[in-house]
Amino acid sequence: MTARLAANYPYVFAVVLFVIGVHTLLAHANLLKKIIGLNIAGTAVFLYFIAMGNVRGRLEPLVDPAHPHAEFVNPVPSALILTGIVVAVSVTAFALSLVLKLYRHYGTLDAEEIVRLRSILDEDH
Amino acid sequence: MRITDHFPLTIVVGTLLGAYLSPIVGHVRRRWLPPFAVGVTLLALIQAIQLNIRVRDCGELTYQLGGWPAPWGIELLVGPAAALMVLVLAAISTLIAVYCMAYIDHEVAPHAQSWYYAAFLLLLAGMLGMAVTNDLFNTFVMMEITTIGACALVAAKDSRRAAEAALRYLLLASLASTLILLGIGMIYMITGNLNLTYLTRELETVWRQYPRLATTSLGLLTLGFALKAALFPLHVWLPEAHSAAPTPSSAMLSGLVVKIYAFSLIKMNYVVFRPILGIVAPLRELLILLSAAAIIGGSLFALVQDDIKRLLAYSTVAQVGYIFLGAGLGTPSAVMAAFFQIISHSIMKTCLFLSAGIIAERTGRRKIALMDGMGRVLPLTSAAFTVAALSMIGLPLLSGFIAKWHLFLGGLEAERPVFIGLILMSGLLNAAYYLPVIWRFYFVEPQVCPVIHGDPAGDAGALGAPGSWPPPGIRRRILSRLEAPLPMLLPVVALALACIVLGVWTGPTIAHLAGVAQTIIGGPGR
Amino acid sequence: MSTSSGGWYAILTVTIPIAGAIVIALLGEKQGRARLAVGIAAAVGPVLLVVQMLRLLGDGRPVTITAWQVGPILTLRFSADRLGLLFAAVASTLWVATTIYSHGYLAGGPNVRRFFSFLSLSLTATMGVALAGNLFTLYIFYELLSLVTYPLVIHDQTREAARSGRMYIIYSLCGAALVLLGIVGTMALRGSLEFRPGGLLAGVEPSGLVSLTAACYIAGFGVKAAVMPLHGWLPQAMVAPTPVSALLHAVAVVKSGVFGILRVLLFVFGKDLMAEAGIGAALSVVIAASVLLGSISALREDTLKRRLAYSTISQLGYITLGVTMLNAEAMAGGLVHLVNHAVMKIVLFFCAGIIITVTGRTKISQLDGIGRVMPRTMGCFALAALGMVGVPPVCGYVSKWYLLRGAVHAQQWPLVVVLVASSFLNAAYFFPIVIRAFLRPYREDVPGLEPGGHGAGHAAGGHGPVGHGMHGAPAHSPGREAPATMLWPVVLLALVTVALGIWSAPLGFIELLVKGL
Amino acid sequence: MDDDVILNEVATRVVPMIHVFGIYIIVHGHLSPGGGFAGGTVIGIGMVLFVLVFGIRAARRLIPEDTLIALTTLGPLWYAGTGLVGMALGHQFLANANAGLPLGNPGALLSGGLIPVITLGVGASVALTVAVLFLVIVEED
Repeated sequence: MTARLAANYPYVFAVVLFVIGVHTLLAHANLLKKIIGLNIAGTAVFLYFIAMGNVRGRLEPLVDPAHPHAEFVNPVPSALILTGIVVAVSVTAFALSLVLKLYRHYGTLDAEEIVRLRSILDEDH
Repeated sequence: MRITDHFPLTIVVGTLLGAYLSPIVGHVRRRWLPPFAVGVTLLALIQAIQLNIRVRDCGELTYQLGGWPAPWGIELLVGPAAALMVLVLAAISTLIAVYCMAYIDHEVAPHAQSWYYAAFLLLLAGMLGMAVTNDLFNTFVMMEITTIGACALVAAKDSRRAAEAALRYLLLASLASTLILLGIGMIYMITGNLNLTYLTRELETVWRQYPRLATTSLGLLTLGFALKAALFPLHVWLPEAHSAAPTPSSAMLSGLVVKIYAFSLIKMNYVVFRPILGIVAPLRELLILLSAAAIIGGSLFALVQDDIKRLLAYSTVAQVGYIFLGAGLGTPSAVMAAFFQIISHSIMKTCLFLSAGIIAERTGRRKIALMDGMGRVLPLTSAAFTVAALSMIGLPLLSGFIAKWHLFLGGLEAERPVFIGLILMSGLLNAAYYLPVIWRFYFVEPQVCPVIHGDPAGDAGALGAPGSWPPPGIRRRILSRLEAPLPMLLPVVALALACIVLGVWTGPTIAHLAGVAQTIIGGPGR
Repeated sequence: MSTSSGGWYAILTVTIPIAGAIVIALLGEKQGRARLAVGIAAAVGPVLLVVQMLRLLGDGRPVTITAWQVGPILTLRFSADRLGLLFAAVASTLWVATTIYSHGYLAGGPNVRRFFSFLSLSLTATMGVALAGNLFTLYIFYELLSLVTYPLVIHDQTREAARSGRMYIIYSLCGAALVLLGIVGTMALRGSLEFRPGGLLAGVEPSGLVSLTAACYIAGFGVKAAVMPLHGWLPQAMVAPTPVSALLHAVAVVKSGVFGILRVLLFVFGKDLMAEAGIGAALSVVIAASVLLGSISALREDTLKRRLAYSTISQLGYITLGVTMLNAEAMAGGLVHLVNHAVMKIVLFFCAGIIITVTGRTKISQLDGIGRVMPRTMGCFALAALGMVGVPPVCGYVSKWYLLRGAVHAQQWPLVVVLVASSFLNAAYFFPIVIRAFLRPYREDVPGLEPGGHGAGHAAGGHGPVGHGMHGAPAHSPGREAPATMLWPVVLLALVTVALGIWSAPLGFIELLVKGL
Repeated sequence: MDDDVILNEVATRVVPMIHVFGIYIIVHGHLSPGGGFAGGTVIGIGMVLFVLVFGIRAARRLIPEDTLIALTTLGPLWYAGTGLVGMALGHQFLANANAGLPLGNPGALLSGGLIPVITLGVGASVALTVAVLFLVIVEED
């Protein structure tokens, strides 16, 4: 069991990271930390993909005329993750802009504080 | 290749281009934006109709991007189900775009409008892409486009409520995306394929080696899609997002976005992961239980709302439960009911949101307690709202009833009559929160004569802003006799009529959906 | 079942009132005469068509048509058989009278246009229920009936009316939902929704599902038919204007509930299955209780319209009892009572309406000597009351006689006791009114008579249109009868009750009907 | 921030280098490691750094809003336009080899038919999207 875990250490890391990320996203009240958590979770998945594509002892996926039948690592997950990263960047940027907007409205990044402030503001209306 | 051969692609790419072009169009002349958006959606609609005809006549259509054959290249596949979904998406969003022509100034600031339309079309493109793609990773990308577009549509309204709702929506939807991506990774790991057809084929043999990975993958995908489609305990983001957004966005979100995720979930569960359908029965059982909770819980929450848009949002939570219930039961009639509900609820909910929007725009009222006498002030709008609401309740000869009826039959086929009682109860709960609104419309005298929303531009109300369409001369003549600008009234009335037509003349739809259900679950259609 | 040439009559019967409603809605609020003309035309049209369909049926040409195919199983089918035509004939004929009466009753009030539009639509719904050829059609019109009668119930738009209306709609929707559940049960048992003489489910083994389905139907239709534990809405709904109470709560709504029960019992379950599954026996216990309890509740009620409402609850039981006894005589008695009760009860309600309109009095304790002031009205009332009790020659005795004979024939002694006891109870709650009205001296100074403000604490009173200044005269000047549009329908219908007692025309028809089952 | 000498000096030297590196990655996208996404992000980050250091006004002076919007749109249009070439040649969208264009030899950057062309579009749109997203955040007021 331990040996298998050690052999698959990237996956173990990915899972641990994922859990950390999701926990940060869900448990922290600070909006910035939530976004960071989201990114950690995302990165964990990226790590998972990259680890999946890697095959120990194989070459990088470049066609080299010198070795026409060389065995490569799987390049597809890396390519996918590039897209994933771009997506994550966009989402993060968007989320940050919203956080900024909220900060300007409420003067805090604390989600619970925002809910409290909002209920007060709503009563005023 | 003829141009029509490219339609599975161009319907997505064209809309995407429209999204990217709209900032430019808006920059050149803001007045051109609304008709431009309508044009783009209309183009998508035409292609969707053509696709449906093609699929009906020639069966499934495939399209290989770049000409790379299937397991390597990205493949688009338009089967009966996808064609139908595309049609619903294009048709409803065309109507919403038409509605926007007159409405947009009311809730979206002028400088944000070009971005609003960009997000609108981006969202549509993402959903269309999700419907037609036959590639798992491509589904993810399109889903992310959808998510960002949807959140942008919520955030477009410059209010703190909208920003907060959008952020919460974005965070949870992204979490869902991450889960889905993880699921994609797992299934790719064991099958080595991203093309859904090949993936399914591979899974047939390989799942025995990795049963846990396969089921975990499906579980993650289901959880992710359920979170995005707001299945009951995961719905927390929905009411606020759907009610704080500008009305056309609410209609788009409640009417379409939720559906495309539900559609994807059905596709994943029944088509892609069909080989392991047997061993994930507990998952489906959970889905059924949660949808039952959604049907009742959503309605109960809706009962206590005092804001009409929040009421409609909670009602969506309940109605989405029907889709999942149908999907979970998994008999031919139940799956058919799920699809019928996708169509029917898109129409009903869009109609409800848009008419609530007219009421808000004309009278400035959103609280249900202030809806007194609306039937006199805005007769057509109220009538449309009433038709759609009655359809929600499930009165016969309206589309909502047909969905419920087939769900009943599905419950019988699955031999789980308890859900029949559940749906009936939900119908009564629907009545309990929709009928008081209708009652206020027609049987309570307006306490204070509602003020028609004044706009500096004059008699055309909010439409009268200098940059709107069509030109003022014609507009004034037509509109002086109408309760609301024609572009707003037209979609609402059309949707209400669609509710009736779909409820009265169901033969062709049912026949088509029977075929769809058959392709989905592989069983004999009814 | 194929489409027959007469099928269009059925469709027209259902659509003519819709057209009438639209025309009425398009007419102005002030165009009272035109409205009356259209309203009468929309009610007379169905009467003529029903007569025509009866003739076709007499010639042995059944009237049935598939109007529209909604979906694979869901068809909109009309079929005019004897049972449906019986109900259609009664309802449409009484509708004509009600339309005329309402015109007088509501003259000058607010929202009259809305009232007449929905009155006409209610006729559509009732005709639809009567002529429905399958369960789906029956369900549609049954549900429609709740919706279109709702505006009539809350016509006055008072807080009281709103509350009663809410209660009415909740009961109705729950009832309709139960019916739908029954339909789904039928689907599970047979996979078809078409009515068949002898029973759609004939041949199905009695099982829990059969009983459950039957229970759903009976409870679902029983809500409208105000079977005793489900009757809560009926006395409340007496807040509606009197013509509504009369028509809807003596004829259309409650009778369509009863009709639904009959239709389902006879054409879905069939006599054999009813007997085998013990549906009839179980039902007759409930109904017998309903008959007695309704009468007892009526005894304790002081408000006239509410007493009539409880009387309805009790009398409707007869009809269902007749069918549950499962023999020809009792069945004929029950079906005749469908006709007789409708005519008698509408006379009673119309009289109550006249009393409210002219004097503003809603309570029985206020009716001292009213018969001396309004002899014609109270004469009619007395006549109908006698009929209710079962005194010949007014028509009520015919149905009771047949029912009793059926009960004796079936050796159902408890039911015989119930029938007899109920007749005594009828007498006990109707005769005091008549006695009060004719034998006590008229009292001028009865409290609670302010026009429009009377009976504030009572749902039953609602408020009559007295306040609307019907003919400009002080509302309760003694010695005044109601205006002709109100009085004549009453007198005419009262004469009909006697005529039906002397020459019971429907009886022959009903015997044919029963033979056909 | 405008008066921070160290930041200004470093940025003046680093930003061009970042951009050049980004372009380098982009043009290597198809036949050697690199690509539009990665390179575009690098360029975008360079722009973000520029805005962070020199402020938004300087950025606006350099690229007016109109131009930025036009450019942002240009990337996808470029991509789609390239895709249409395949269609125009009677094949699928984005068709390259099937439409008779060369697939390319490893290392020879210009031998790849439409692929380098497309990569440019990807790079441009990614770079500008990153920049625009950042500007949207910073500009909110």
